[in-house]
Amino acid sequence: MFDAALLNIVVYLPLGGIALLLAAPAGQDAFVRRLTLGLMTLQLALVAWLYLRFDPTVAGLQFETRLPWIASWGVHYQIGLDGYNVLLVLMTAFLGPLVVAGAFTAIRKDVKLFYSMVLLIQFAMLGTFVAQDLFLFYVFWETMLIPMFLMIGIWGGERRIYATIKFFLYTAFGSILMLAAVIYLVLSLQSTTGITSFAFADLYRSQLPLDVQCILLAAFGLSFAIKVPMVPLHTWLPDAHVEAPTAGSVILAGVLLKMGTYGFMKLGFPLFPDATLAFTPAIMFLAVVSIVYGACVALVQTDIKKIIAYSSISHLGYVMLGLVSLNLYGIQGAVIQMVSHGLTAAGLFLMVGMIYERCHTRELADYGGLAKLLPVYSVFFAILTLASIGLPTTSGFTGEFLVLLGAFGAAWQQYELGSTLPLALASVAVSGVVLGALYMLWFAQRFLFGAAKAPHQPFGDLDLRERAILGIIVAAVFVLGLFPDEPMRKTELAAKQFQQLVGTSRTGVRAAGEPGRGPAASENGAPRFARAGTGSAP
Amino acid sequence: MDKIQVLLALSVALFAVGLLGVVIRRNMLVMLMCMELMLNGVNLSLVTFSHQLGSTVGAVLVFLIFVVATAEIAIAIPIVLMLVRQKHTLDLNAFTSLKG
Amino acid sequence: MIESLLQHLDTLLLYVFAACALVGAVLMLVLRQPMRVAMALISTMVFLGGIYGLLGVHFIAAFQVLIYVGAVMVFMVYVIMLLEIRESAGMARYSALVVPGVVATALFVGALGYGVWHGYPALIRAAAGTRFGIHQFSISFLTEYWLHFELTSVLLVAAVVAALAVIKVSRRAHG
Amino acid sequence: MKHALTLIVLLPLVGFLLNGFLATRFGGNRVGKGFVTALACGLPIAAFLLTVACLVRLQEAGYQPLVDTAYTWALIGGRSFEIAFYFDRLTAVMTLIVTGVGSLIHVYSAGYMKEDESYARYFAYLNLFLFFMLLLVLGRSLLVLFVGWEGVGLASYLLIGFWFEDPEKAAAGKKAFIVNRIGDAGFLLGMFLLYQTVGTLDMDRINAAFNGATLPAVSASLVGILLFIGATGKSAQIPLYVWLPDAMAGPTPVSALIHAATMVTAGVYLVARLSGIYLHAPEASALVAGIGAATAFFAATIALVQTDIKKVLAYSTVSQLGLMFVALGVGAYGVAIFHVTTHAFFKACLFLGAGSVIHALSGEQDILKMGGLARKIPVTFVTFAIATAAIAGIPPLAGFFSKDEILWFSFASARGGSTFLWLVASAASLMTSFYMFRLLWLTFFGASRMSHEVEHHVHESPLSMTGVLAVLALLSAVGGFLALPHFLEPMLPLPAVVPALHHHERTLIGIAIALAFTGLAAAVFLYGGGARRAAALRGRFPLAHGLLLGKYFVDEAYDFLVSRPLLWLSDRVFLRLGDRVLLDGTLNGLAAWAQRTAGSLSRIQTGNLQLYAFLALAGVVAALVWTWAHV
Repeated sequence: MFDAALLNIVVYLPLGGIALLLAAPAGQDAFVRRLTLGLMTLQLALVAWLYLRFDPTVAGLQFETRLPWIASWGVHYQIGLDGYNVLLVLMTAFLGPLVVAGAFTAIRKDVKLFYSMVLLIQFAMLGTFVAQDLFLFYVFWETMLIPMFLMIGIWGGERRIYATIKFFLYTAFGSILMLAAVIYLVLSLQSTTGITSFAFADLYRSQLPLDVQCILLAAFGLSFAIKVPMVPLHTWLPDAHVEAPTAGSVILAGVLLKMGTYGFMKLGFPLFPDATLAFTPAIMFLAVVSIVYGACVALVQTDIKKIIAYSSISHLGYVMLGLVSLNLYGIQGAVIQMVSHGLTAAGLFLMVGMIYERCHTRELADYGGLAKLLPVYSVFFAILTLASIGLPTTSGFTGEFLVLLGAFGAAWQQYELGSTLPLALASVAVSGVVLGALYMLWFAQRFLFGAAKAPHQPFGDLDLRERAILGIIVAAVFVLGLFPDEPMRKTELAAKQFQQLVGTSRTGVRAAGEPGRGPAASENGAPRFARAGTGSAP
Repeated sequence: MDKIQVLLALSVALFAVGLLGVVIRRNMLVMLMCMELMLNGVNLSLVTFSHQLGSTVGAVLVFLIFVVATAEIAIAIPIVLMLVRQKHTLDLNAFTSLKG
Repeated sequence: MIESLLQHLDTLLLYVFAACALVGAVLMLVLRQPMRVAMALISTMVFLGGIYGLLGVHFIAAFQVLIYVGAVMVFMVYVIMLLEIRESAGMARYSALVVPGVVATALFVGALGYGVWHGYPALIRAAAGTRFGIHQFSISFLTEYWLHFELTSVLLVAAVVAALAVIKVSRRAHG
Repeated sequence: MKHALTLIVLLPLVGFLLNGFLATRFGGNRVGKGFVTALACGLPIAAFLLTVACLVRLQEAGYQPLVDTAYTWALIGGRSFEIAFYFDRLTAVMTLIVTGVGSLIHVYSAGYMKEDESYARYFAYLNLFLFFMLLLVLGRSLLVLFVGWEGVGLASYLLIGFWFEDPEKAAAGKKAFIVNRIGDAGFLLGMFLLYQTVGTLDMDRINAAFNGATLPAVSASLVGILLFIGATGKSAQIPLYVWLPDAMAGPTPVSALIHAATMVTAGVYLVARLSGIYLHAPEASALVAGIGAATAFFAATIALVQTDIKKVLAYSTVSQLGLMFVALGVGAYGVAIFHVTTHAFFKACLFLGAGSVIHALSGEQDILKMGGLARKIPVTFVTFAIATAAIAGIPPLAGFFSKDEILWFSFASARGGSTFLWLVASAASLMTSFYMFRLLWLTFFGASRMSHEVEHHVHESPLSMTGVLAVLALLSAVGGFLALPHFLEPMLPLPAVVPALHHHERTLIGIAIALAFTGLAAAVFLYGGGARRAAALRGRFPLAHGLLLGKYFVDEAYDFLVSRPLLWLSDRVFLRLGDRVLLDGTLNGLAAWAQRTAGSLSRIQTGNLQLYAFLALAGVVAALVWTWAHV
């Protein structure tokens, strides 16, 4: 009970913070900064407490709040933590104070408004993660858009208007489709079962024919795929990143992109399992294309931020690949990869912000030999770069390894049943690790090594604040790389539930509760391959 | 044609004449007054129906329309005053800043 | 004769008032001077008030005269008097849309009339319901429609604030 | 001492962390060089001693493998990935090489890098390398091995690019890492395949599964080939050997430790460790042998004409590694490990000797600008000469024994030995002997070709360096008597020999000895007396010489066939055509179209209020008419 209240407090703390900020007198920028940092730290402390209290042996929601909201539509205010979101909530709260501290010196214009926006987006992101009711989810989902839009639009770079409009159009387009699908889904649930509800748990029981599932998955999926972003819906991301202020980039890469993959995991796939089954080769293909495409394009970028932006596309491709592998390795790996990318991309964007504050350029060609000029900076940069390409002992390795293991396992089972395409795709994905090393190391080489050069010299190495921010991120990266077991305990039951939900046909024709596993599927194997063998039609 | 029909016809006529006045008269004040006429036409139909059906709903609506009309004039008149102060004319054709 | 006349006096008066109201309305279209237009509108409103009285809804008749004629139109007349002196005399009376406007209005009336007369004949039959007075009106207003009633006050306050704001903005803009 | 194995691994890590933090700019240079040296050299030595203690314990336990589970890395669906260490005969040999040679090279580095301003950073990296290398050899599961595998790649990357201000050196580090990653992709695939079909990554269990009654439902050759791809990357075999010669950009002790003695033998170790798979994979074994022989031969030909002292040694390493793979390919796993051991001794000695020469000549690496050094730096010369003789296969030095066994089994093994394989390997040995003595001659004998300035500064290295050289030279001399194949035989049995060929053994030994001396004689003949004969020979075959000097232009071919198409594809097709033209172009086109349409529609907005009112009126009329007409 107390913990459930605490979860609500965590979510609404940023809103209270905005009220406090708006009440603060003008011109008190330092106070505003410290206040926001304090709030975010408090929030992190509360989330950490909840994380520790989270019982990994309990399936389903914990710290749940469920109140009627719009009774006539069956809308509830329902939030809670489960294995799907607990790590992501922790990561979001973890990045909060770092984002705030990272923007201490970078933001000088409209400080109060800026931090209000940071708090607002924090509120919306946490709300999206903890929402367990589709209506509530949608409200939070849309709320996220506004502060991000303003952040890029007000504090962005030169082409910020173009970038914001592009960002907005892409995401709004996806959202509209999702809204239509949400309405259809709820109405069809009502007509088939007589329940009017937006609760995820009820919607998981909906029974839809395959063609309808396909259309709805396409609508949901488009919205999520734009957020991820998957190739070919990705072109908003590099522009948004380049124009966004550092804090915006960090939030965008760190958390916002995970909304897409989280959406697939929590909604897209479990709601429409049969359509997921039908689309799996296509999704897998797109995921692999994202991995390769993002990596290749990152290779030829000249703007530091764009390199990291395209690398994000590549890394999120792994997450999608893990999810569609539909076995525990892939799913768990996907979750870890999400968190890992949240840490490394956030760290890298923060570091780009730090160098930008010193040199006022993001052109890679203007830099060289920073290892000589900024030795401490370079160490952090190298660590984060290597974590990003999945070097063992870092979090990136845990994620990539498990994802690839899962994807390969699924593909191999498919191969034994006579289909070679998934195996080919999985092999290409594995070779994605080469491309990852290629662009990141080339980037690091041109950036850190060679003859020392950088505009606006001299400048100091990282100060204590910057070292603290990066030190915390790097520590988290190593913890997740060396001891991933503890966090994965918390998500394991959710991963199993996901596997079971997606593995259970819901066309309404197949007998309910049939696990759908054939003889070839091992204990951890992907059920869908076994089913593909016995034929998905009854 | 009995009483009710006559009154309904009158309300239609008043509304139409008011609308026509808004479309063809160029003086802004006259246009405002024509709008009042349209409201009066609507009021008449409401009162008529209310009378015919013996329901108070129509009367309540009429009452609300009074309030709306008052509010409308209270805002419209200052706007007109402001516009006149700007261009020194009541001619509507002088105001085309909404041109796309 | 006279008896029957007296018997139908209210009906007769109704027709006369209706005709006068229509004439006043049409005059609004043709008169040039805004002051005269205002007078025509006032007369139309007064006749409408008479019609309401004849229909037995006296309180609305009273409001019609009090609010429309007493408040709104007085305000209007005041503004006309304020602005008349600056008005250029050579201003055209009609816009370029006279002909299409008239045609469209005629079509509008035709369509409306046709639809109502042929589509919903039951609607326009003679009275069947019970009469009601200020008593019933007040009861239903303050019980059933109390929220709407209260909201009107909010609307009025908003209008006042808006009017003030408009004046203030124009003052600031002009110095 | 339950966690002795974990401790062995962790000791260098402690060194890395302390040196990396305290002694670099990062922690504010809080300690001096003395402390750095003590820490950096002391911890590997401690690890070495601990390894010896473990070996003793292993012996006491009757060679029952020691297992030390550190912790569970992940537990997924009831299957756990454990960080566990495994100590058996093979591990013992490898760990002793890594910690032993590693400690020696640490000590040597203390002298070699004395003047470098990034002294502490160097030792931090070196300790980091040792940590990952120990993970690699001690890991029980392929996962731990892979962590070490990638980790040594990282350390190698950092150390090759140690002097990162030179863009070429930084690029060499990058190249090494990326080429290794290509191999790693194959490794990963093999690992996944194993996990999928065997259900575990523990290598002892994998071997047991393949040696068991029912074979796992997967082609052993497929797994073997995939893992071998990883090995070709790490152990610099065709087609992924191109990084190793470039890796000589790093400090010379690094070349000795990483690119000769330990890291590059990881591929050999991997194949030997998973011999259970290869025993059931004749195709994969044939491929291993074939690639090994080809690499041994081609690398040796390139080494014939190189003039950079370290490049010669690098190609020699590639060639020797090829020989080890020949041994692996014919099933003589113990022999390959034997050669790994002896090679670690003499190649480390050669590299460190080369380092001493370079140190003496203030950084000069071109053997054409050396000569006559024998008397000026005698300790270096003597040790270098012993190691050269060892690698050339002059009996009774270490290289003779291990190489002879490789040649014998490549000829006579019942698991794929053949005369052709033996011929290629022998040719490689002949060339090895030739180019090594050529190197020795050009460096230490003849007239000095040094500039006066350099010659003036020539000096013998300090004791910390020469002492190490002496130890390694001693090991190179006597290492052949270790009889490692015999030691390993209970674990890695030697292949059966085709009985009909048994009587050729003595003949072959004779041929091997003859080849070694032929190489020596040829080198002395060509390069003695001012190398005039060599020049004449070069003049007669300019094309062949150019081809060899250009290393068969493999780098250029890769650049032309792989790098450029990739960049072209990324830039032209993906970025410009895909992103800018197709995606953004479509989007911008749509936006422009919408804007044009809106522009033409906006003409209706005349600003005339009455027109709007009229349009509204017309709309209402239309709506009414439509309604009446349809309802």
